[in-house]
Amino acid sequence: MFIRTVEHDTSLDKFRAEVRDFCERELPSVIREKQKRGQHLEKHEYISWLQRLGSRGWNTGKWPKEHGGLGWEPAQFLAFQEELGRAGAPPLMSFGPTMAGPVIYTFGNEAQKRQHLPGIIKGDLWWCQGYSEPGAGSDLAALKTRADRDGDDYIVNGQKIWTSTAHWADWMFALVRTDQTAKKQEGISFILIDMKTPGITVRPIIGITLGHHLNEVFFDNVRVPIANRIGEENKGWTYAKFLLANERVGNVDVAKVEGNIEQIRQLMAETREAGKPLSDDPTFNRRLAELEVGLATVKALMADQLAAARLSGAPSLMGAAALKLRGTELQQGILQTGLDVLGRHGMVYQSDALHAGWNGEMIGPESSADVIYEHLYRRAATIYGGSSEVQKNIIAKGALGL
Amino acid sequence: MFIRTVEHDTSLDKFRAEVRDFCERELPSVIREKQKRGQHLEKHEYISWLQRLGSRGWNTGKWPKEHGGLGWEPAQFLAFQEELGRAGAPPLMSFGPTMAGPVIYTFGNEAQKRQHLPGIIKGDLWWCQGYSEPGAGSDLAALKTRADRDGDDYIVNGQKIWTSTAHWADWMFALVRTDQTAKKQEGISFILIDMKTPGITVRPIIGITLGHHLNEVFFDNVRVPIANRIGEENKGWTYAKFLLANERVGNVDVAKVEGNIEQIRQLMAETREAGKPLSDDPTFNRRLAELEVGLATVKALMADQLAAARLSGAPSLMGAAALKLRGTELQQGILQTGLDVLGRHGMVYQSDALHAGWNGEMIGPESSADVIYEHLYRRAATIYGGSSEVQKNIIAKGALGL
Amino acid sequence: MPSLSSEERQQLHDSLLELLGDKYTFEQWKKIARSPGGEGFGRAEWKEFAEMGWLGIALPEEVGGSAGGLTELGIIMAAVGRFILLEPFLGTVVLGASAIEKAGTEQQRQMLSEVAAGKLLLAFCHGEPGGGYARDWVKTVATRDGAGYVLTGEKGFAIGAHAADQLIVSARIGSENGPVGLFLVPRSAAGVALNQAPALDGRPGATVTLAGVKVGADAKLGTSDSDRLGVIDEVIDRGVIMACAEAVGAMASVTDQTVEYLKTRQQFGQPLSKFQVLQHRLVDMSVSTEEARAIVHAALQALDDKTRDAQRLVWMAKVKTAQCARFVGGQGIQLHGGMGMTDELSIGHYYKRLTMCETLFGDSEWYLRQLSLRRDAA
Amino acid sequence: MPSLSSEERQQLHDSLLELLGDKYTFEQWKKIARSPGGEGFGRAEWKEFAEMGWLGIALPEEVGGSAGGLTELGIIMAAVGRFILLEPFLGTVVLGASAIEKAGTEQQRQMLSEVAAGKLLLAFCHGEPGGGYARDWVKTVATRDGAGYVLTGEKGFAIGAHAADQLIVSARIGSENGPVGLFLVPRSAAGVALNQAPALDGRPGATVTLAGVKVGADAKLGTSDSDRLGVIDEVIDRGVIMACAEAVGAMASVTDQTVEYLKTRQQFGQPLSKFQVLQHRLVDMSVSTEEARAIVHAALQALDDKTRDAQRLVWMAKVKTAQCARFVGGQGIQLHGGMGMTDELSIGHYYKRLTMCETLFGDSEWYLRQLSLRRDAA
Repeated sequence: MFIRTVEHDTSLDKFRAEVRDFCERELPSVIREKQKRGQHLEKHEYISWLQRLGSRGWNTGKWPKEHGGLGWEPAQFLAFQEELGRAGAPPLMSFGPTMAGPVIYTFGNEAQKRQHLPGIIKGDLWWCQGYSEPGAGSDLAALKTRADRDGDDYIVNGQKIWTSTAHWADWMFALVRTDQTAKKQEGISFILIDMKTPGITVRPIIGITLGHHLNEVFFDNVRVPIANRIGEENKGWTYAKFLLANERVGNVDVAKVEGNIEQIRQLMAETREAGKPLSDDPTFNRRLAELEVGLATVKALMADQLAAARLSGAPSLMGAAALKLRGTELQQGILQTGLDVLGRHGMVYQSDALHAGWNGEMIGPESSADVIYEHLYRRAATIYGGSSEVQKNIIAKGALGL
Repeated sequence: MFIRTVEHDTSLDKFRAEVRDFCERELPSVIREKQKRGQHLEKHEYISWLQRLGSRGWNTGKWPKEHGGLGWEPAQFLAFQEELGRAGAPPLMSFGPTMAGPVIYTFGNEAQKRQHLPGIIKGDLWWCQGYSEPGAGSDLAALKTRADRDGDDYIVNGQKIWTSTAHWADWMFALVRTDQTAKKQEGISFILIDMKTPGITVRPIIGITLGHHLNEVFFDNVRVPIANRIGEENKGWTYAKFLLANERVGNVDVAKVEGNIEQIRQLMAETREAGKPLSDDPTFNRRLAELEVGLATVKALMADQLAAARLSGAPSLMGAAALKLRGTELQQGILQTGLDVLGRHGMVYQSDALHAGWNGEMIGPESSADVIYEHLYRRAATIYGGSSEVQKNIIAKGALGL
Repeated sequence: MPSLSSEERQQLHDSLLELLGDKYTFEQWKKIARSPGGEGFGRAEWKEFAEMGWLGIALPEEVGGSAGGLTELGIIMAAVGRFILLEPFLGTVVLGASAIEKAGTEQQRQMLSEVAAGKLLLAFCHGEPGGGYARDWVKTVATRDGAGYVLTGEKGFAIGAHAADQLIVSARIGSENGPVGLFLVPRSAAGVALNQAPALDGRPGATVTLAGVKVGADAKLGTSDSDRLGVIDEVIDRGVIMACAEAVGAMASVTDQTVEYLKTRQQFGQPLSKFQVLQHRLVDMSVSTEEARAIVHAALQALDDKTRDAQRLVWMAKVKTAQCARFVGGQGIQLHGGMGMTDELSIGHYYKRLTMCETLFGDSEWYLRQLSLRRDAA
Repeated sequence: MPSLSSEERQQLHDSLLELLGDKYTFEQWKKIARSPGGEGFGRAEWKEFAEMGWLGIALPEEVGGSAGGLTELGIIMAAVGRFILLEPFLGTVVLGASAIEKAGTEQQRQMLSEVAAGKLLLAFCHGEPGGGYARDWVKTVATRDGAGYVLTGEKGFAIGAHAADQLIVSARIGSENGPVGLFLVPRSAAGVALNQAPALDGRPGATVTLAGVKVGADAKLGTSDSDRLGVIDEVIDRGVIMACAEAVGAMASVTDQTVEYLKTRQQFGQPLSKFQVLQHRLVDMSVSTEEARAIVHAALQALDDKTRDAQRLVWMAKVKTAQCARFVGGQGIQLHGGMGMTDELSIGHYYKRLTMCETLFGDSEWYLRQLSLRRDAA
């Protein structure tokens, strides 16, 4: 209890100022404007910003220096995220820097590191995650997409689903079955797939948000060099779990959550009940206070996990699960509060307003469409990265020995 | 949906007046006074009141006329409970009228009816329930207390636990194992045991309330006439389940719940925060409103179950389970609110004040000790009569076919 | 209050489920909802509902209705919810018709026969920007203009306003401090401007700007100039309880769908329905649906019986139903996993509709506040 | 702020668990709590804790303390919670000592050496009837009497007041509008009347009536007559965070005990711990404990670092800890079934102590209100 010391680092003030200054100068006005309106970025807009961050090494600041990172302490990474959030910059991309990258530098060979890490560091390339399949959701290890050896290649056949931004991706890291006879966790390999390879079809899934974010990805005799396999054949499950722990910590973007709370506070100020702003309403203020308590708690849990990750190279599977549970519940709670405000404007959802060039007349506060989009999108927060139920199974088994 | 018609019966106004008038005249002032102060009744005080009710047949008003009841419609029974509650009368006793009685008149033989029903109707005799055992809690059917035939008697050996008011009881209805080899539900019989029989030892369990309400009951070669068995040998589980459905509906005493809300409302008025009564506090008023919504919902569910019981002789096992779940949650919610008020008085628990003759000085509102007692006692509401978890198992299997 | 017998209610219920189960499949639903350039609901379906007698169920016999009670209308709305029907029941049959019935002259009430026949669509345009859920916030003014009136003001978003023949608009008569009256305004009248937009659930509607809209003397519902806030209160209460009834039907469907899905979806070598945690979640969904059903039923009956506590029960039903709808809708998506997140499956649409029902006319917190402020009314 | 290294903290933690696990068994606990005519805690134990250096952990070295930070005191309070120690840590070491340290003169601060040595018991008597959780509600008056004062007023229930050597009493100096001062009042002083009673958790305490209690000039903490509400605020905040630390220890124990119980309790042919619903419940208990631990730790550190948001973090920690304590304590009983309901098992006593920690100095709703009222302080 209360044993670990997390140093209180005032030296970060200078770094914070540097990030602020950078955002001031480098954040393109079109992105700034879109972020402010909650509009969605085009891929090229996003990439142009990630490349600017990459020029400072900031996409991967928390990576160890030996792998091209800046070796940031947890506190510095949190400070970085906070400053980005305050500057209205887009959230960091996690597929490369948080998910693919650490697996590659921890388990990959030198050639793979040389090939892939620079692109992630520089922010040039877009990654996606090939985990879920139609028959393998909570039960991820039940995946069926197979990779059969043929000379120096694997021939990949099968299907992935719920693949976020696959339609933008240059590369996919994927789990495939390389041994059809082994026990389910033991026949899986972790491979990197160039999305331009013939035989890959990406089919959009329109979400309840009405947006296109998710995809189905079909593999029809797709040739992937065996050299693209990370680590040993049939040991992919180990790397997958390592990645999942990182993913789950990454699922909780504290700066984004903080930004959401600020957004809701703003909505309350802009919305009136019998002429008086909701920001005067004690019930709403109480809820806001409770959300702030939730945020402070998640930040405290996050600080622990980042410290653990620094000490042992990765967050603990249990700690990450707990953080993911509470972080995503908080996110949903915030966005539910937003929706409760918007009911007073008739719960209008002008999803077209999320795209640049829309010139309709907004009903209700400017951020309405963004808040509803986020609300709907984050219904999945307790599903993706392993559902809340799966997280609890993990903790029950791993931490409580049940 | 919304198909059944529950008739709106204004003819009850006269009956209500009759009950009010009766309570006015017949409720002994010592009971009235104790009830007002939340003090506990002695057995003889309780019995004297039940006998007065019995003189009108009101203990068993909802029983069918053919068995000595008054054949009340559900609405009349609810009205009766409400008027008792408002008059400050003690709650109805359930062991005889709600639990033992209906089993006896439904499954018992003529001799048993003649022997036992009049005592229940008149309110002369106190019953207790011999179900739970140390090794059989949620898994009630795992009970081990055995009854072996010896001539015209069973010889009962074993132990019951958590037996409410066993120390007051004249009779116990009990589940005992009469076939040691059958599957666990199939070797159980339902018998009536005279608590004065040699070999019975009642040992008090002091609860977290600091009160004596629960007991262990030990059976050491206790002779029970086979004639005291209800229905068939080894079919006791059927009668037990019938009784449990009645018990679960009875677990939710709507008048008592209504009285609790009134008590909390009073506590709020008597408690000040920086000089202002909590009854002016919007958060507490919001909670009160939410409790009232809960009460209205439970009443609506209850009306359904009573109507079902009238149509088919017993409430549905599923409906009773749902009612018990929500009714007990409501009860706990109300008493938690009471505790939240009492925190402002230092959460003092003068449990001695629950007994007549205490002449200390009360700290905080007069009902403090009663509210804390009830709060602690009702922690068990989601445990007794089948825990909430067991109720959900019942619904999952029985209603949803899972 | 006249109302059908239990047997007649059962027949009504059965005929709703039979016809809708047959014709209003989710495939059909998608076709109607996504019809390019469509109004977001089916005109042909509306006509058929009229022929079935559903639109006039609670209307007087003299205008072609069945003189049923609100309980019967509730049975219909529960079916509307069960199949997430897109047609304008709430705006036309519930709100619009009851405003005309309660406030209209004998002659105006003749319009109800067109409602029953499915030939007249209405929208109730009362709430205004800045008012939130407050029921007495009316800034729109109807100044006198000869025998008629000129209406000026802004009305908030109302589902179905884009397609209504007549808008029922509340406005203060004479000046901004005048009594509140209700006016029939043709959607096509000069000076009426609509900003059409979809709601969260995709259903189109519009905000309405009234820029000096001239209407005749007979546009005002009723003849007197007395304040109609009391009628508006009753109309909104009717909307509240019917949105609750709709939600109850939708919740029942979500629970059924989720039970079925978990029984078929295999994970870890067995159906998901075998996991106790998910079983208990389904139980909570089922019990929540049952709670809402019970209290909505009690409120419908209180309205039909005109008991003293009817309004309070309606508000309580709204609180409970909204809370249950939030839980059931959310868990419907959660337990469907990724499948719950696509626009192609019905579950997300139920979630959205439940969210609408939850917040229409005020959410649970708002009614809890009202209940605690008006405790003396208990 | 001086504080121990992680290694020293670990040693402190280990020594607490070792000694208490060995000596302060639940059987021993019952003996102390139920000792006829006893004070409700162990004098011998208190002496031993003093010898271990636990009472002076956060006191200055010059009075025999270890000059540790609040984080170290928090480690001790977590152990106090884990074993539901009955001794007066909160009243004496946390509240009483910090009041003297913050407000006392150099000479008065010498009393702290007696605290560290376990020879002086204190009670902080500040709250009054009618004040609720408000921190600035002081009606007790200290009128001047020569060089000294005469105290008149009533103080609400304070655990441990029955056994304290000195009561630290807040009172308005001069008149009912005067500045609030803090006074040392011997419990045995003439005019002090105690109404002794047990709290929910069975620990004795008392309300205090001061009927013209004469004290000397040196009874006032400090020499100036300036208002001490600021100090009182800090003292209460210290009480808040230490009650939270205590709750965290108690929650950890409840979770552990419940996990162990379910692993051994057989029902339906297998240990209860095999039921997924109960597994997830235990996970929620464990995660709740972890949440409280994390935010209490963050608040302790903020206090030690004297950061600007320290008070706000303390209040947030109280909100979260209270909510978690309610859940964990309640589920501890629920999952123990009937066993949770008896006075003979420890689980009910943990429940009661958690309830006390939850409400001492204000409950979660009260702090949520304060947080929302003072958002500008963020």
